[in-house]
Amino acid sequence: MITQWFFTHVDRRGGVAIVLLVALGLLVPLSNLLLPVTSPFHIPTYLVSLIGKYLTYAMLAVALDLVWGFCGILSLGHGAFFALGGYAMGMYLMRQIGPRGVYADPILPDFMVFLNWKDLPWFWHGFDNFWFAALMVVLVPGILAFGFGWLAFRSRVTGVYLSIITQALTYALLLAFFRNDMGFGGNNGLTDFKDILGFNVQAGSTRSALFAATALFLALAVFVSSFIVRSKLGKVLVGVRDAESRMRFLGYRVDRYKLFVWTISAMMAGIAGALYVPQVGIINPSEFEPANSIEAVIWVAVGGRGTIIGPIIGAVLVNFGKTYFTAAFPEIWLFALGALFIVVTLFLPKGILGVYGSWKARNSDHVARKKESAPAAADETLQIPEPQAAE
Amino acid sequence: MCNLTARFIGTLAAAAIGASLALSPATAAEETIKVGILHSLSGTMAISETTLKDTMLFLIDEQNKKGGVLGKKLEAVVVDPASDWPLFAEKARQLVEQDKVAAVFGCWTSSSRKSVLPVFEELNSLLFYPVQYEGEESSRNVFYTGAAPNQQAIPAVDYLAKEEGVERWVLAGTDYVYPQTTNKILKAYLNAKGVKDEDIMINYTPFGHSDWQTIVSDIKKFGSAGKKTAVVSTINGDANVPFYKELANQGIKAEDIPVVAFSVGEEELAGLDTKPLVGHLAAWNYFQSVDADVNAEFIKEWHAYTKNDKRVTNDPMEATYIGFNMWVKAVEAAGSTDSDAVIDTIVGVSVPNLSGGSSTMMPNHHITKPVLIGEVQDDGQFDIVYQTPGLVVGDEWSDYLPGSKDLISDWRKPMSCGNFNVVSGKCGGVTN
Amino acid sequence: MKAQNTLLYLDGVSVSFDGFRAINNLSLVLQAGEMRAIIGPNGAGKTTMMDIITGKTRPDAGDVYFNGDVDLTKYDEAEIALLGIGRKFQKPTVFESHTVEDNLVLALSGPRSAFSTLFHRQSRDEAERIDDILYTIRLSEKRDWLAANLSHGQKQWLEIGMLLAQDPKLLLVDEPVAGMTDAETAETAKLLREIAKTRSVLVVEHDMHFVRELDVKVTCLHEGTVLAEGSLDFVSNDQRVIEVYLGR
Amino acid sequence: MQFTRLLSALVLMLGILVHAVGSNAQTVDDGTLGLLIQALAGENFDDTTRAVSDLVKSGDPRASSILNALSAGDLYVAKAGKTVFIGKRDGSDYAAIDPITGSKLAPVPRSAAEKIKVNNRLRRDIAAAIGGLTLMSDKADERRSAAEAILKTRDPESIPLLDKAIAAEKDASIKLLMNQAKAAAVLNSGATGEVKIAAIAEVSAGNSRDALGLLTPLAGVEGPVGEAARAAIDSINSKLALWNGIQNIVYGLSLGSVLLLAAIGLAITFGVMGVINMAHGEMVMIGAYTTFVVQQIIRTSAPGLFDYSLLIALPAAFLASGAIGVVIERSVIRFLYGRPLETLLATWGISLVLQQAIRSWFGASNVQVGNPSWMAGSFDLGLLTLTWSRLWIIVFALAVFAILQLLLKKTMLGLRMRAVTQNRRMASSMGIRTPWVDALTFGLGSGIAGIAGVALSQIDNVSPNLGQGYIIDSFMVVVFGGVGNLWGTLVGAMSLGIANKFLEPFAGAVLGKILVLVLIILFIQKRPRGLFALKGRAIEA
Repeated sequence: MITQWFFTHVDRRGGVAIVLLVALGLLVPLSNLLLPVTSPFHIPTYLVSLIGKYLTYAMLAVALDLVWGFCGILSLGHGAFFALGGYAMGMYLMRQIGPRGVYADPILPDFMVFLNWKDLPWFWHGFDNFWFAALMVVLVPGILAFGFGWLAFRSRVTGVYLSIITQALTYALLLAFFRNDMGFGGNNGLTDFKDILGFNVQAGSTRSALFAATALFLALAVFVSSFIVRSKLGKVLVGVRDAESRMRFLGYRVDRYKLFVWTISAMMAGIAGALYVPQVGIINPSEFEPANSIEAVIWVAVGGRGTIIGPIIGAVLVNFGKTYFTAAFPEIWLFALGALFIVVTLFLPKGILGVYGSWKARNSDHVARKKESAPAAADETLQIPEPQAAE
Repeated sequence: MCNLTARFIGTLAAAAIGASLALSPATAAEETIKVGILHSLSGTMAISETTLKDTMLFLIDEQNKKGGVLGKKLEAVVVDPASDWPLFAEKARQLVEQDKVAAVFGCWTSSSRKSVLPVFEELNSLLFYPVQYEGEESSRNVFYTGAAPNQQAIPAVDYLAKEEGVERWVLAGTDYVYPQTTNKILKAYLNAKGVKDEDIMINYTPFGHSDWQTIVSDIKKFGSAGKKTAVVSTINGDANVPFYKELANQGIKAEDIPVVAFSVGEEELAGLDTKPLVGHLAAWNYFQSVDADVNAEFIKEWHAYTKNDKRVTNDPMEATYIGFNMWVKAVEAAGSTDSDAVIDTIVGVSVPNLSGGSSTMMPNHHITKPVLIGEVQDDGQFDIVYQTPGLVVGDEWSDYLPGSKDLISDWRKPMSCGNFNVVSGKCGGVTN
Repeated sequence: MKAQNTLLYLDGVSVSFDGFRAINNLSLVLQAGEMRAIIGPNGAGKTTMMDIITGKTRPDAGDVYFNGDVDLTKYDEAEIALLGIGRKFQKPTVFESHTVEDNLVLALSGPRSAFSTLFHRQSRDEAERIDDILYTIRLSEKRDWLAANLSHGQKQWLEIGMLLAQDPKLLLVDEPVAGMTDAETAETAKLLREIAKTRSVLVVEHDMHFVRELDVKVTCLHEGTVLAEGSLDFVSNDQRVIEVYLGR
Repeated sequence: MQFTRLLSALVLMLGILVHAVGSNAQTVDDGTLGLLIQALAGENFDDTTRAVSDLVKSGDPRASSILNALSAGDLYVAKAGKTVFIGKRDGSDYAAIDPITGSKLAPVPRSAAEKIKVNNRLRRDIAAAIGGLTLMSDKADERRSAAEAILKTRDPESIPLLDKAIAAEKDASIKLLMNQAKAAAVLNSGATGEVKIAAIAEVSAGNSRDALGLLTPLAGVEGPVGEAARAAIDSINSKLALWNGIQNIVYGLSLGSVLLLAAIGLAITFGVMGVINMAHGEMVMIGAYTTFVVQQIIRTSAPGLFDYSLLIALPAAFLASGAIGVVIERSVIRFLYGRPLETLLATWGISLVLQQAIRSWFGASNVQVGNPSWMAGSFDLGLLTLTWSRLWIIVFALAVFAILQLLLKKTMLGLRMRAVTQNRRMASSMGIRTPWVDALTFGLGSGIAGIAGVALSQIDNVSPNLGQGYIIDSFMVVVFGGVGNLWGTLVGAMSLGIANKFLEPFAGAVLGKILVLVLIILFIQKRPRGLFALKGRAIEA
C-alpha cells in the first residue's frame, strides 16, 4: 500500500537511489562502529565524515537541480543558502560550547570576548536551543530566497540577468560575513565546536550518527524533488523552463511557481549546509564564495541536469576526484579537474546520466523517450535581446 | 564521439579504482618517518604558501643528507588544500589517519589553522605553524613558531615613537581577524602610552582591495595635521602591491609618512619596484639581509637547492626552519616520534635561528625570537635599523585585551593547560 | 457605455516601440459568438494587437474591454488567460519535452495555484475531456509522443487542442495554417468553424483561400489602423486595400 | 660610547674656535674634520644626529658631500681602526673613497666594514642640514631642494640663513618657496604677534595641505594670532570640502575605467557572442604576464627601451591573448553554440587549466612589472592628487572603447560579427564564413582582455590569481549595463565606479562595496534587461 503510493510518486531510478541511500546510511556507520579495524570492510572514521561531506554536497546539488534542471533558473548563488544554513547550525554549536571556551565565558563565544564585545548581539539569542536553530536552518535561507525571488520573479528577471544577481547576492554576503562587526567571527568563522545535542562532535559514534542523518535527509530530498517533479506542478515547471511565456498565456502565474520551487530549493540547501558544518567542524565566509556556487552548478551538469539522481552522482564524483587528485598530484591536479570539466561538456553534453539516457533512447522507440526529461536543446537561460521591429 | 565517450568513461572508472586503492588504509613501509606538508599550492594563498612547501622539502632533504632522524630517512607527504579551509581539515585528517605522518608542517591563514585545530587535538597529532598571527590561542598539539603580536607589532610601534618621533597613527588593515585583533591591541597599547583617540585613525578594507586612491589620500589628509604621522599596516598579502604602488605614485615618502608593515616581506616585495618605497619599514623576526654566517650558509644552500640564486628567503621560512629543527631535536631527545613524547620533550628545546642567536620553545608552545625592524632598500631587501637587545617571548594571551590579560598557558605537566586563569586559579576551557 | 454587450471592444488604441508606431488609433468590436478574420500586410500590427489583447504589451492610449466591462489593460497575461481569452501563436509553441497528452493536461482548465497542482490527481471527466480533444485534433494514437517529435502541422493542431482544453470564451488564432498542406488547411478551416459555433474567434491569416473558406466578416489592418471592414468581397474590392495589400 | 660623546663635545669646541679664527674661508683642518666624520659612526642614531649637526656647524664645504653619502647609506666604517670611508658595493669588497681628500683608497672586504646606519629621521635631519649648507649654492635646483627641505623641518634656526638667501635670490619661484619655508619656520618659532600673523597669511597662500599642518597647532592659541590661524584654517577647510566632491568623481571615473577595461573584452565574448566566458579573467592575466615577459626581455637586452615597454607589450599582449582565444574557440567553444551553460562549464575548466599553467610556468608568487617613467608619480589638480598611471588608464580605457566601437560599427568585420551573432543561419546562407567570424570575434574579445591586462599590470599585482579578482566585477558591469550593448558597458562601469567612490568615504570600503552590489540587485528589478536594454518585440517562447 504505502510502497505503492511511494512508487507512484517516485520513478524507478529515484526509488533505487532512495533505497541505496537508506542502506548506505545504515551500513557505513555500522561497519565503522561494529567491524574491527582489521576487517577489510571496516570504514575508517575519516572516510565516514569524508563521504558524509560528499553527501551534503550532493544534497546541495539536488536542490540546485530542482530549480535549474526542472525550472530553468540557473542560480550562481546557491552556495549562499547552503552557507546560511551552515551558519545557523554553527551558531547553535557555538552556543553549546558555553563556559568551555578558552575564555570560559558562559555566554559569549570566544571571538566576541577577544574583540571585547560586552554582550550577545540580538540575532544570537535563541540559538542555544537546538530546535530553534533547526528552525532557523530552514527559515533563514527560506526567507532570504522568498524575498529575493519575490522581487526577481515578479519583475521577470530571467536568464543570465538572474544568474548574475544571484552571484551578486552571494558575493555581497561573502563580504558582509567577512566583516568582524557582523558578529559572525569574521574570516575565521565559527569553529572549535564541542558537542551537538550533548554528544561530542569528535566522537566516532556522533560522526556515524551525523552520517546516517545526512544519508536519510538526502534520501528525503530525493523523494521530495521527485514528488514535485512527477506531480502536475512538475509538468508546469518543465513547461516554464521550456516556454515561459506560453505558460502565462495558459493562465499560470509563472512567478508564483518559480517562487515556490526556488524557496523549497533554498531550504533544502540550508539543511545540507547545516549537516555539513558539524562534519567538517568549521563554517566561515569562504563558503559564500561565488566559485563554490559555480562548482555546485558544475556537479549538476557533470551528473546530468534535469535528472533526479544525476546531481548526486556528479557531486560525489567531482568531489571524490578533488580529494583524490589533491593528494595524488598536488602540483598539477587543477589540470586534471579543468580537463574533466572540458571533457564532460564536450563529450557528455547531458551529463553522465544523459549519456545513459540517450544510449537507452537509441535502442528503443520514442515512447521510451518520454521518461527522459532531459532539458530541451534551446536553453532559456540566455536571452540576448535581438532588436526586432514590430512584426 | 560515442566511442570517445566510452573511452572517457573507461578512464573515469580507472581513476576511481586507482583512487579507492589510494584511499584504502595505506600499507606504508615502516622504514621511513613520514612528515606531512599542508600548504596551499593553488588558489589565493598559493602566492605565499608554495615557498614554504619548497622550504620543507629542502629542509627534509638536508636532514636526510645528515642521515635522517632516529636512523630513519624522512619522507615528505605533500597535499594541496587549495586555499579552501574545510579542505584543510579534510587533508589534515587524511595525512594523520591515512598516511600516518609523525607531524604536520603547514597552514598560513588563521582560518586554515582554526579549521585543522580540532583534527589535531582529536587525533593527538602535531602541527607546526610558521606564520605570524593574532595570538589568543594555545593548543597542546600546535607549535606556533611565527610571531605573536608582541613579537612584531608592539616593538615596531615603540621604534616609531622613539626613533621617528611619531605622534599620530594610522592603523590600516584588511578586514580580517588578525588585523582586527592586532589593531585592538595596538590601540589599547597606544592609549596606555597617552596617545589620544583623535590621533589614531583605523581603516579596514576588503580582502584583495585594489583601488587605494581614496584611502591613500585620506592618509595624506590625516598626516597633514602638524604632528608626525606613521601608518601601521596589517594589510593582507594580495592587497599590498596595489597599496604600495599607489603610495609611491602619490609621492608619499618614507621621510614624510613612514609605513611599517607586518605582513610584507622579501617575497611580497619581489612583485614591486621598490625604488620609490625606500625607507618604508617592516617588522619581522628575520630578514634575508641579516648579517650572520648561519644565514649566509642557509641562503647559499637554499639557492643551490632551488637552482635559482634570485630566490629570496623570508620570515615564515625561518619560522619553518626553526620549527622543523625543534621537532627533529625533540624527536631525537624523546627517541620516538610519538606525539605525547614529543610534546613532553620539546618544551625548552633550543635551536639556532637564522639571525645568529637561538630560539627556545616555551611552555606556551610559542618561541623566543629577536624582533628586527628593517627599512626597504631599492634592491627589494631590508636594511635592519633596529633589533631588540634581547629575545622576546611570544605572548599568546595579550596583556592589552581585557578578555585575555589574566590568562597564561603552560603545557608542562602537571599544569598542562592552555588557558590558565591566574586570577581564578582555574584552568579555563579544558573539556571533560 | 459603448462597450456594453460586446465581447471584445478596442477603441483608439495606440502603442509604439522606440518611436515606431506599431498600432495607431485602432478600434475594433467583436460580438459574442462572432468569428472574425484579420488580414493585412506585414507590419500592419496584427500580432501587436494580439499582444495588447492578451496583456503582453500595454497600450500607450485607448480602451480595451472584454465582456463589455472588463478593462484588459489592468491585467497581466495569466489573469487575462483565466478570464477566458486563449491564444495560439504564429510559430507553434508547444512544450517540446512534454508528451502530447501532458501538453493538454497543462492547458486543461482548472485550478492554477501551485499547491493545487502539487497535489493534483487527474479526475475521470478530465481524462474524458482529454480523450475528446485528442480525438478532435486527430492525435489520439500519438498521445504518448514527445511534442518535439510531431510534424509542423501536428504541432499547429496540438496548439489548437490546447486552446480547446483551456475552454476560453475568445480564441485568438495567429496564422493557424502557415506551412500546412491544402488538405490540412481545409481541415483546419472546418475545425475552426466547428469551434466558432460555441466560442468567439479572432483569426489572423494571410492565406486568402483559407479566409474565404471561413467566410466570415473580415477586417483589414494597415500601419496599425483599420483600413476596411466587412465581407471578404467588400474588403477585397476596396481600392486602398488592393493598393497596400492584395494588389501585388 | 662615553668616549665619542666627549670627543664630539671637544670637536664642537674646536669647530667653534675655528669659526672664530677662520676669517672667511669656513673650513677646518683635515684632522678636525676627520674626528667629526668619525663621530658619525656613533653607537646609536642620537649620536649620529649630534655628530651631523656638529659637522654642519663646522660649515666646511666638504660636509655636504659627506652627508649626502651618509643619507644615501654609502658611508661605512672599517671594523679595524674605526676609519670612515665612502663605499660602493663591488663584489665581495667595497670600493672605498676617502671622505676628506676624496682620493681612492684600497678596496675594503665587505666583512671588514659595516655601514653607518641611517633611518628616516636621520635622512630628514641631514636633508635639512644640507639645506642650510646649500641654500646659497649657485645651482638653482640645489637651492630649491634646500628650501623644500627647510619647509619640511621648519627649523627656526634657519631663519637668518633664509633671510640672506631670499635677499640674494633671483628666481621668483624659488624665492616664493623660500618665503614659504621662512613663514613655516617663523610659525614654528617663538615669534609673536604681527610677525606670526604675516607668516600665517604667507603660509595659507601656499599648498593648503601643508598649511593646515602648520596652522592646526596654532588654532588653540589665544589672541589675534589664534584668530588669524582659525580664520585661515576655516577658509582652507571649506576649499578642501569642495575638492572632496571633485576628488570622488575623478577617482570614481578612474575606478570606472579600470572596471571598463576589465569588462570590455567580456562585453564581446559574453555580451555579443553569448559565451558565459569564465576564462575571461585569465585572458587579462595572460596580458599582464605578457607585459612582464616583454619587460624582462627589455631589461636584459635593451634597457634603454624600458619607457616604451608598455607600447611594445600592447600588441604582444593582444596577439598572445587573442591567439589563445582563437585556439579556445576552435577547440572547445565552437561545439557549444546555442548551449550557453555548457560554455560556462567548459570555460571554467579552461580558466583552472590556464591558472595552473601560469603557476607552474612563472611560479605562484607575484612577478614584478615596473612603471615606465611616464607612468610613475603624480600631479596635483587643484587640491587633489591624481597619479599618472591612473590618468593614462582613464585615457587608455576610453581609447580602447572608441576603437572597438569603430571596429564593430564601421568595418566589414564588425558588420559580419553582428550579422553572425544575430542570425547565424541567415548569415551563413549569405555566404559569410561563420566559423571564421566566430573565431575572430572570440579572438578579438580575448585580445582586448589581453591589452586590459597590460594596463592593469601597472596598478595591481601580477599573479596567477589576477584574473579571479576581476571576473565577478566584469560580469556585474556587463549585465548592469545591458548584455550586448557596448555603451551600456561604458556607462555601467563608470556609474558603478563613481557610486563606489561616493559610498566609500562614509560607509567605508567594505560596506561601500556591499551597498553597490545591493544596488545592482535592486536596479535589475527595475530594469530586468539592464541599463541599456533594447526595447521592441523580442521574441520569447
